[in-house]
Amino acid sequence: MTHLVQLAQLLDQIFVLAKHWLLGYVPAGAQPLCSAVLSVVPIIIVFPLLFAITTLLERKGLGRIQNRYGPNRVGPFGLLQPIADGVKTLTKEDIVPITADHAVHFLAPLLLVSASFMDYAVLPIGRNMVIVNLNAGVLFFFAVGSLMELAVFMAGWSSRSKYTLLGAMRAIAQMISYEVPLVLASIVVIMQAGSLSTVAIVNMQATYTGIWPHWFVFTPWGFAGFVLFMVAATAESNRSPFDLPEGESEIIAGYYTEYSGFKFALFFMGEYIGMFATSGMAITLFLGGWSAPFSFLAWIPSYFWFFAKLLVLIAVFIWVRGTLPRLRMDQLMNLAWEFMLPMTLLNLLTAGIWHFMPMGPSRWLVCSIMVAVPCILLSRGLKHKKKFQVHTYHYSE
Amino acid sequence: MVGEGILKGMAETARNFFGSFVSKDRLTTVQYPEQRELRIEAARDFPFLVYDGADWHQGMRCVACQICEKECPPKCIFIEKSKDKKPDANGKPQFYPAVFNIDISVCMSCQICVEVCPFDAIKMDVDYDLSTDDRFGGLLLNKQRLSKSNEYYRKIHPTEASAVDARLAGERARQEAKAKTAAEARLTTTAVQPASGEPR
Amino acid sequence: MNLEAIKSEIEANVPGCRLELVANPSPSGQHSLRTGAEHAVAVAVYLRDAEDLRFDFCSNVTGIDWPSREVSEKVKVRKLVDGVEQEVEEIRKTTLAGSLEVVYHLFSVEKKHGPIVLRMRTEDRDSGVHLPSLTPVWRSAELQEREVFDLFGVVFDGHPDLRRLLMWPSFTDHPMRRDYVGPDDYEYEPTAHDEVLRRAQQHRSEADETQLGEAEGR
Amino acid sequence: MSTATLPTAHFDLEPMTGPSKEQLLELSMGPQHPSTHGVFRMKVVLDGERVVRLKPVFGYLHRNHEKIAESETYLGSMPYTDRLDYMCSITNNWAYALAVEKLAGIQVPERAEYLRVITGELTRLQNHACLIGFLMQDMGSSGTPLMYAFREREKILDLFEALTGARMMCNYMRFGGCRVDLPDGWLDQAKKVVADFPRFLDEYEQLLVSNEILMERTQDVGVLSRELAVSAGISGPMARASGVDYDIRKVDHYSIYDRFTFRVPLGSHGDVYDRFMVRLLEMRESVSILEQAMRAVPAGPIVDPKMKIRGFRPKPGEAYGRIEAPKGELGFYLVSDGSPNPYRYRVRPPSLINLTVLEDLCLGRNVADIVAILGSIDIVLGEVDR
Repeated sequence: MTHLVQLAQLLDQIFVLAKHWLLGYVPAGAQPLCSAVLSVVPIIIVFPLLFAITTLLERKGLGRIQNRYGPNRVGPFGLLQPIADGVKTLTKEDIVPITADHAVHFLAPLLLVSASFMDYAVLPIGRNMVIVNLNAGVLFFFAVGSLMELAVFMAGWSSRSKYTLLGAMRAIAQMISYEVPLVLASIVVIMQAGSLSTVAIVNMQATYTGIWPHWFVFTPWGFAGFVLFMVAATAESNRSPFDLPEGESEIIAGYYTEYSGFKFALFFMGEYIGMFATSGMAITLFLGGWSAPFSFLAWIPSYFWFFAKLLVLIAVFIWVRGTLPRLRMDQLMNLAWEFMLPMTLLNLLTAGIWHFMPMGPSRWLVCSIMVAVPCILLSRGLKHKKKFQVHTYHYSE
Repeated sequence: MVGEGILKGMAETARNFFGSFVSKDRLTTVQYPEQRELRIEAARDFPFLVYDGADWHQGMRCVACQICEKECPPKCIFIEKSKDKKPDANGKPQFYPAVFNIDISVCMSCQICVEVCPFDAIKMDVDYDLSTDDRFGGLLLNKQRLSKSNEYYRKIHPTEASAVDARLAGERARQEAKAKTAAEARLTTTAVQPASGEPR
Repeated sequence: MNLEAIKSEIEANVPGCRLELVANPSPSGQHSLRTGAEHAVAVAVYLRDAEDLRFDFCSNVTGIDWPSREVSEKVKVRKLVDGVEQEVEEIRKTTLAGSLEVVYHLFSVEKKHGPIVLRMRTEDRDSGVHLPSLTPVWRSAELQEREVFDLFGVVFDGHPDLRRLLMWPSFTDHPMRRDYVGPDDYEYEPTAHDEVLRRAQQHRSEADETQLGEAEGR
Repeated sequence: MSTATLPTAHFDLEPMTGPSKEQLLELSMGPQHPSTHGVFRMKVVLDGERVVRLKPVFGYLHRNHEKIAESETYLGSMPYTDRLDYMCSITNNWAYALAVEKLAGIQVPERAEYLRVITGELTRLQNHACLIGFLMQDMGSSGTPLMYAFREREKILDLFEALTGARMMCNYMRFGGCRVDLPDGWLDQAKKVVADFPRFLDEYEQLLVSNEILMERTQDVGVLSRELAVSAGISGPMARASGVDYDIRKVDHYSIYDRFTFRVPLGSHGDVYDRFMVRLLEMRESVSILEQAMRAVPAGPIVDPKMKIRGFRPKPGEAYGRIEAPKGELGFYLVSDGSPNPYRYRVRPPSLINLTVLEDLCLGRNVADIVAILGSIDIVLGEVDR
């Protein structure tokens, strides 16, 4: 039995141990640098790989949702499709509009990709597996995340096209608006954990009562916070139904209309990497990070749980994309400022009350009501204000 | 409640997602080069010329009357009439097309040539794997490439072909009967020698 | 709907207006009313607004080109032939002036009847091609009159936005006229027809030459 | 009796108030654009994302169909009509055949009328299903409804192929009837497809009708008033969504539509949502017509035996024949001078005329709405530009 436990621990920590073993061969002076490289390189390899797999999963999943096969021509079951896509984008001509601001046009995709990679610095993807355990990890995450807005605007502005300009305008408005509920939704967790460190937040959730974990999502404010966070995250990562900045059918491809070849692929990748990062943050904040969903499953390596949760969230993203039409700009803004913002503020209040109420069912009841009733009232009110309803039709014989 | 319609829609797409794995009715894609749909008898794409017997030149039904050339809406048929005559399947001397070209990159598969042909000489093919990079060699079909046997016609359009065959056989029988009576009449009137050049 | 009755009703209500009833010999029996240009708008407004007519739905607007043509008819003329007056058959040729005709097919959504066919004629096919626009009466004529202007060259006075619809702005001719000859400057799609093929090859060689020239010019 | 009832905002070339010219953005949507349904172009002047002016530009697919038809025989134009509204070739054939039949006074045998109604209503089903799919695609739902529509359309196209030999360019009608008779088993197969169709409609309604995002995107967007719809000659589902009770199947009593009981759904708001819903409801009525028609197909000839395929020369005269095509009133106006070619051949394209009000619907809305409004008008550029 103890052997099994040791084996499980070994498996769980195998990457950490391997890193330390490798560092043992490095002179002491170079160790910090080597340590950083050894932490960063796997991230730079694993997440683009995940991106490749996700593009395939997305196309296959959308295909199945739409009653098609999806890509199945390259390799067995189309598994090599991402490689074919990569080769295609690499070999395509890189077209830069003659009037474009060349330097900015060139820098925008690089900035987007590097910004989205920087997010991973504070994401614990397994037990003891985080690049830097910053005291202000969550703050760092959102600060770096807002660099992506800059990249998007650079792309839209430098292309000197009307469509990209419209796309950039939309992107800026949307991303800044949704940053507010995104941050506010995560503050409830910080209040509860009393720390901005992502590692501390996960450690707090990685304990169990019986078989049940202490994930924040299993509290009323945590659940509301999670849903609000995910909605805002969808908007932040420009995913359907909030994909207005690229709004395919309206403004061609939005801010990256004028990009082609590998720069286009970089944009594509940056978006996905950013989406993984925000999903990873949602997992860290609400879904217990790398901790197992049941105590008896804790023997499975921690990084497995992180990626499993990530894939589930990606699947939900794909599912939503396959179902919903896109919102319009003003509606998107209304949602952010009239629904998301009040709800996140209320949620803050609820979290505070939860903190000061004694343990027990009364706390659950009060907090659930505090979240659910305003949500229903607010949404009813908004729906009523706009008078949306299924019309009735009469017939002429 | 807001979100109800969205959830309904999500349920519907989920149903389709799982349905596509179990129900043939939902996943209808035919994966083309490996799988092919059954040939539909009525299908049509481009015209071909029918010949009887074994030799395409000898058995060609077309008599170069040029009706199809005239009636073709996009004018994709080009015919030159022969100077001499050759015996057709019934042995009757007929003109034949010296040149018969169909430009299938212009043809719009409307089947009007088939409808107007009084000799059942031109019919619609069902062969659709025709893409080529050779504009003239591949898509401008000449007489020889256009000619296909009556057996082939029977294979691709069985119902239609049997009706045509029956009609042609009827005509042939009528013709033979007529020839016979004419010959008999000649016999009775002259009774000198059998009519020369009687076919077959 | 009795066209005669409508005709007299309009003539009674639109002062100074004379309509011509154009018979249609085809089995369709869709006879039409021809109005002069000066009263056209008044007639249209009456057709649209009159209580018993209410032709509020202008379905179809189109033009017809009638080029000037020679009509030859045999006439018997009394003539002095060799000093004797005789009845001689003679072929007399008259030239009918050409014109452009605009046809409106009107229906009534309210009364659910129709069609009534309203026609107008231009004076000739060169300069007198002006007709009043009925777009202010029926909005649906807007694009269709533009199309008639484009393809036939009828100028509709009072049309709010008379531009070419289908051809490009710098195009000068009117392709739907009977005497329109297409320019011989497009790239022929090579075909089976020898004549066309010859022209195609000629065009292609010309194009090659110009391309070559451009390449050398660089 | 004045012309003042006409909306005039449309013709004001200068924006009345608001930002000066320097602050406006002129955007050319099309001819290559993902959601102009072909090579259609709109010159849009934007203030931010608000539309202050919109001018449609036509003609990128112009091939002078009418001129070509005037140089062809009457029959020779039939396959060309397939290419007008290439989504529904059979109704194009039908309208043209109807006009020629009026011109020459040809009677159509009863069986042929039934075949026409069956194929015509099948065409309507697949057109409306796809249109709704395209509309949702324009509003960004990643093609899911479109793919469901295509899945069903495939079944109908298979029927067309089995009957006419082609999936889209059917070339099915002839003057005085239809070209070919039903093959064995076709009717059973068609009955099965039609019986399955309501299930797909239920699915569609589940997916779309009460979706909040869809309602938000489409309700009170692109409102077309009843008066403007009539004045601008809007026809088909678009007019009926504005409450215009005008269905040519009911008004003209053409073919044998009098024999079937069906209802005409009418909208009351005239917005994009109504245009989408009216089409959805119309499909249910079409299914009912199809069920009635397929029960009662009589035996008999499928084409007027007096008609010869060649040498058709109608007497001089003219005729305007129209049908209720899926996109609206599709009319053909023919003038004969007694020769084998029509002297004048005119198509009344519903898609083009429904575009008359595009600017009126889009003014003051924003870019995302343009796409939804254009999608709800239901245009096919083969017909708009001819």
